[in-house]
Amino acid sequence: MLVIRPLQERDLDDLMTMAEAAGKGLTTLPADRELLQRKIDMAQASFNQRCEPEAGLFLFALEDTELNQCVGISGIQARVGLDEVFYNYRLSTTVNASRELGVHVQTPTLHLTNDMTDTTEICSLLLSGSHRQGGNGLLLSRCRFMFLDDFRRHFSEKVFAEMRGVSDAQGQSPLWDALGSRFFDIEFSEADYLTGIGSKSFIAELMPKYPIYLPLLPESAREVIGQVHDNTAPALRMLQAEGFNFNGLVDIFDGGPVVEAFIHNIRTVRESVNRHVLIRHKPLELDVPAEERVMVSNRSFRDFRVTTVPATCISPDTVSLPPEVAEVLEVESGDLVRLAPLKDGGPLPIHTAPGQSR
Amino acid sequence: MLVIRPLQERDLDDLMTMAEAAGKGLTTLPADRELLQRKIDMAQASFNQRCEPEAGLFLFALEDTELNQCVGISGIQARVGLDEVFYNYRLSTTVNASRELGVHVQTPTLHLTNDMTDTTEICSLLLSGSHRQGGNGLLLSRCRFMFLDDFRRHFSEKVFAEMRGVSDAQGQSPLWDALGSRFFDIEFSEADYLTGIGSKSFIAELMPKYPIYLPLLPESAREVIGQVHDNTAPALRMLQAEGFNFNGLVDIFDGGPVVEAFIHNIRTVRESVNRHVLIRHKPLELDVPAEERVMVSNRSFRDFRVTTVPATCISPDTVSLPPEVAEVLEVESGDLVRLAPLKDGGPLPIHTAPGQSR
Amino acid sequence: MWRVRPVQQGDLKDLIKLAGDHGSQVSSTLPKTEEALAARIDESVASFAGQRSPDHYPRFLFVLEDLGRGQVQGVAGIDARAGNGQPFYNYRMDALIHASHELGVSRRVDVLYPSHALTDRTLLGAFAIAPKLRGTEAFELLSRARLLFIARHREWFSERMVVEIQGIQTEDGKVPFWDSLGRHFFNMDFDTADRYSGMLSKTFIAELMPPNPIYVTLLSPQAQEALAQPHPMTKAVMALLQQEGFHAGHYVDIFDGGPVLEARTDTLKTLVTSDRKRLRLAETDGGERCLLAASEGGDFRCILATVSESLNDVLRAPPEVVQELQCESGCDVTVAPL
Amino acid sequence: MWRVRPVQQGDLKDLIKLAGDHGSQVSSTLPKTEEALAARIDESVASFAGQRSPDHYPRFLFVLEDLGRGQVQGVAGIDARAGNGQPFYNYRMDALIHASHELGVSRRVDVLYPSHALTDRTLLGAFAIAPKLRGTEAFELLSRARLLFIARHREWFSERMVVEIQGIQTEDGKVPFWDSLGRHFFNMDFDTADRYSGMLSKTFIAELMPPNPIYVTLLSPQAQEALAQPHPMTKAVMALLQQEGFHAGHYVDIFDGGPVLEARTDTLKTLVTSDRKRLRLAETDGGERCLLAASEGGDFRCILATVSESLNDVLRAPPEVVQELQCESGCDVTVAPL
Repeated sequence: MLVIRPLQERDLDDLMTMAEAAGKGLTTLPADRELLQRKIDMAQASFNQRCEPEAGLFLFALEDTELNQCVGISGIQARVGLDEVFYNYRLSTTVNASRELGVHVQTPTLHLTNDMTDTTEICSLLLSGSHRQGGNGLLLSRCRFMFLDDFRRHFSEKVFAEMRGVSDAQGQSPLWDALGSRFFDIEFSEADYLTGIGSKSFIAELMPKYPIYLPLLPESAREVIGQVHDNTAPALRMLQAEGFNFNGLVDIFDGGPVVEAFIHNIRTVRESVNRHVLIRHKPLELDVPAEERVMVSNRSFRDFRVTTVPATCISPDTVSLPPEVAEVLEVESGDLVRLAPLKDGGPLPIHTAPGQSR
Repeated sequence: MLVIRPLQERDLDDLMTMAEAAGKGLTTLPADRELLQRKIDMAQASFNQRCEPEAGLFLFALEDTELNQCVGISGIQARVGLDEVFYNYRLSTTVNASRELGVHVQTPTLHLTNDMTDTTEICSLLLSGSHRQGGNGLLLSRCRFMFLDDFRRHFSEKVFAEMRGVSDAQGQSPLWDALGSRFFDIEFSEADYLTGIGSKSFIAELMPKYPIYLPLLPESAREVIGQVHDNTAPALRMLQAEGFNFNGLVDIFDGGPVVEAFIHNIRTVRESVNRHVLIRHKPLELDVPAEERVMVSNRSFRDFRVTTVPATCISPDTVSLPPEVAEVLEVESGDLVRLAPLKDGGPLPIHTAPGQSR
Repeated sequence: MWRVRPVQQGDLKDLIKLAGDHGSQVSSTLPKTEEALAARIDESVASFAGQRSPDHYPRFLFVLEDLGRGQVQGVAGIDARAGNGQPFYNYRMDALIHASHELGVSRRVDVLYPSHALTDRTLLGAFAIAPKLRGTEAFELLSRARLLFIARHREWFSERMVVEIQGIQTEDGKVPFWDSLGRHFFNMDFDTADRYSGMLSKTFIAELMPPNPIYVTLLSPQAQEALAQPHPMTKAVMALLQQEGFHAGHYVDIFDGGPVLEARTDTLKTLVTSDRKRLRLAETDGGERCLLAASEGGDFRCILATVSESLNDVLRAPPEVVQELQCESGCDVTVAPL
Repeated sequence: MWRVRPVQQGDLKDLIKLAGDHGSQVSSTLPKTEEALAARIDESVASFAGQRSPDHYPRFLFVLEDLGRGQVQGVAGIDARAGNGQPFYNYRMDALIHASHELGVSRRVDVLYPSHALTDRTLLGAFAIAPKLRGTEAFELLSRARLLFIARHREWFSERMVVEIQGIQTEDGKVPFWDSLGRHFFNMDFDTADRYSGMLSKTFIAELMPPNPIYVTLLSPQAQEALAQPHPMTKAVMALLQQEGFHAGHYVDIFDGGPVLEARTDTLKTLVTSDRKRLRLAETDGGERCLLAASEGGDFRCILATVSESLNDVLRAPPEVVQELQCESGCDVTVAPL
């Protein structure tokens, strides 16, 4: 069985293996043992509320209970920009018009902003190559929205994700080459690495503070602004299906888009319902296609757990769970669990009565 | 029966009556006969596609068929900022931090932007005092989203609405007094009037172009930024329920919020379905409470019409309409019409099969 | 024989020829169309006559006249106040320091700021001369006669003066600075912008120029090279102005990036070395080669002459000089050494 | 008898007293804590000894010593390069013109731009003197001795000089300019910011000051009034500096909005009127009251004396003057009239 649970001490080796296999480009999880250990410590402190709510870093592990191994990770950073300064460019429009001449020019412009300061970020998604099927990526990503909604007071109204921008096979970023490198004399790969180990705000201090008029940049740089790396396109589509939108914020180095959503607008949040657990000993075929499965969360903050069950388990008031599922979720009969479809256009409606939307 | 239809020549008198009754504060519809006539002409040109698609101003009348009178109006401006320059302030965050001193200061800042340039605006909502009940306001507002979705190629992906900001009983705006008036020596009411007759961009030329740091403004001005006038609060709540969000843009004069939504995220769009018309001569009680009614649109561009019918008219594949309703909608049996709930949490689901979301 | 005098309506034809002669290769701030030129002449005539309204600062045009052939061979102008009551835009070149304490890195970043700080200074401009006269005494006469006019009407002009020097243009007429910057915002080629600039009020510049500072490093290499560089053909003009005491400061033209020269009016060589004298008719032999100016306003005249000084602020000049100046013995003149 | 000489470690106690004496009423750029003062003295001693590294520009402190009582009664400083290798921040006051062609309206809008344009100019500062000495000869000696030091080491200093004049502070210690502007961004009161500014590297200013221009009209009326105004208690200092040729330009202090005075080093009165002479021991009666400076670097001395000039660049002085200067007959001195 595959289950989501808080990242733990014993996941370090598995995490290191995954980070090494992922290679460059995953700036939030570099293959650096000390750094990964620090992340695990922060995650533990966050789930156990031993740190300020704003400092929380909630990292979830996807555990394969048969292999007894962590095969994926995803995260929520409760607030960004409180320790360091968090920068983005905002792709904006400057209009200059002369009625006398009948000229009206729209100039796309990048403005440096700190607008995501104090906002919740979803981050650090990584899934082991061996498990990239059967909706595991969706589970890893969407479980976070159930957590966000159940514990809203710890998070901002709006959440965002930074998507990796365009770089070529050699790791060169067209935007960095045209813009960042003019102000800071290092290669993109190095800037990217420095970002990963937490030095991004230092570099940002050296970046231009006045607006950048895009017509002054070469076509190669202009066309990647707000575009994702090919490898990141599926993740972007998934977030878009959840209701995340590109609102003009991009990464200051590679121009990758920031996508945003208000928690109450997120599809998983909108389409989820609560049911009481009914433990059923009658055998059940758990192994149904992803299309027919729903996510079940135990709604626990300290020991948040999510797995998937066939949609057929759901009744108007209850959800029937086999004992082994109840055990990994750490729930008993009568507990209230939360359900949401795993896939877009998955089993719907699980709302039962007109008017009941939550 | 109340029906939505394109604004027409013969509505001028009714419009003038409504504008006069509304008084000040409705800047998009001042009680100026010539201006109203021009708006009707523009609306006619837009529906009949006699103008550039970007120049389209789609104005809808709410007609009381018994009184044979226009009792409300609402509109869509296909694109703003193409003739004149369209300004907003963006409420943004400036972060200054010194590690040496352990100081981290977030300064809310207004940045002048043209970011709504080329975006679709919903505007001009006005409902006669006599008809402010039974969901007529909802019909007048929400009918626009059915139009937007059915004719998306004429509009931008994102749409927005400017909400009236705070002013006191004397028509004084705290933000104007603290900011605008420092740069342009007129009263808010005059600025507001100039805005209504289309001189807003001239005034904007005189407004400060550099960012405004909010701590430099008095408390009275700071606290109204992004806030609506009491009279506008219900309209704001309605749009929020539709999925419109405040993303930081405000009016440069009174600080009223701009709320935005991507068309595909709008609730009316998400929750609407198409059905084939079945004309049914069996008598039907049309006069049910708003909660039990759904909107029906004829999906016509040139002669867009919407009215409401009881949810009970809907079957899995068809919608049954009495002949008089079919007549005002100008539809016949077999025509495809669009349905959407009138009220939040109204009759749902009208989706019938799992997986059918559109 | 050369004489500099205020422009007159009758000079239009000669001016058109002059303006056309140079074409885009040596653009000057002189308008290029007949209509605009005629308007500019009217403006100058009114200015010399003191008929300008308070909203409109005087704009003077002087012509270099070949007395023998009765033909105008050059033109030069003064705007009493740069911008003529509206903002006068330039870019101010400045540098920012981008520093990171933690990374121990500090970097100089060159920036162009939109500026109208030079508004209301006195502006020399509209200079054009027949190519064969470049570098001759007549060239110097045309350029410096304006300064003698200023010396004789000092109170009409500002404390500080500016001159815009034409920037780099390639053989094929391209303006690298414009192509890399202005073109994107004005949505027109250099010649069109240049034409509008001579023709229309400058409001369109305020409306269309980028409102925020420009990072020099983002301009094309050609534009960066051209920044603050004068067109090679302006060498003679530049040299003369530098001798006068003009120097390149922090400002450049927003169209072609050419340098804007600045000076304090009262420290200009011509103003410092010029003297007010009384002209006395006398046969002289030898003496010093000078610029000699007489009369006020629309009657102003300036010529080249060889004169000798005597005591008591008297200048002795032969009859032909007095005649060329259209004055009489005993009249008040301003003299400056060549 | 008064003498100005480089500060020494032994002066710390007197300096603390001096810094404390004035409190916030007459804040100067002199640090206020013992630790910071001691460090500043070390810096000065190293600077006079020429031991500063290339990254650290020299910062000199001079003291005014009462020779009779062996007590320090004043202090004054020179930073060879304002900012000491880091950006030196001020606000530049400028005006924008907001104009609408269609509405026929044009309006002047005053703006403060963050600027580090004054970086690397030579900065006079850290001036503090016992209140009873204000307006006396000793006051003038302390202020101008620095300029004679510059005259004797001209190559160590810049072309241009600046002095920050303390801005307006109310009776109860409030600083209206700070309260209306800086406080919001630095999140601390004026005294704290002032203390940091004397103690720490100025990096925090770059990190915390608002990055964008400030509209003057949005400041409190009190702050607008205080803008570019000197504290009443700085009158004597201002007057002396203005006599030297310093004038208020476009810059103000980012903390209290006080004016920044500017001058070209070589046009300062003390530099222009000073002469290098040879000192000759001689009984004199009468003569002229002068500033007299001798020696280089850490041995520099400056006193007030009545001396008489003779031909051949020789200055005749009585033995007590030679003794006060700690030099010998025949030594090279710089003299400037009082």
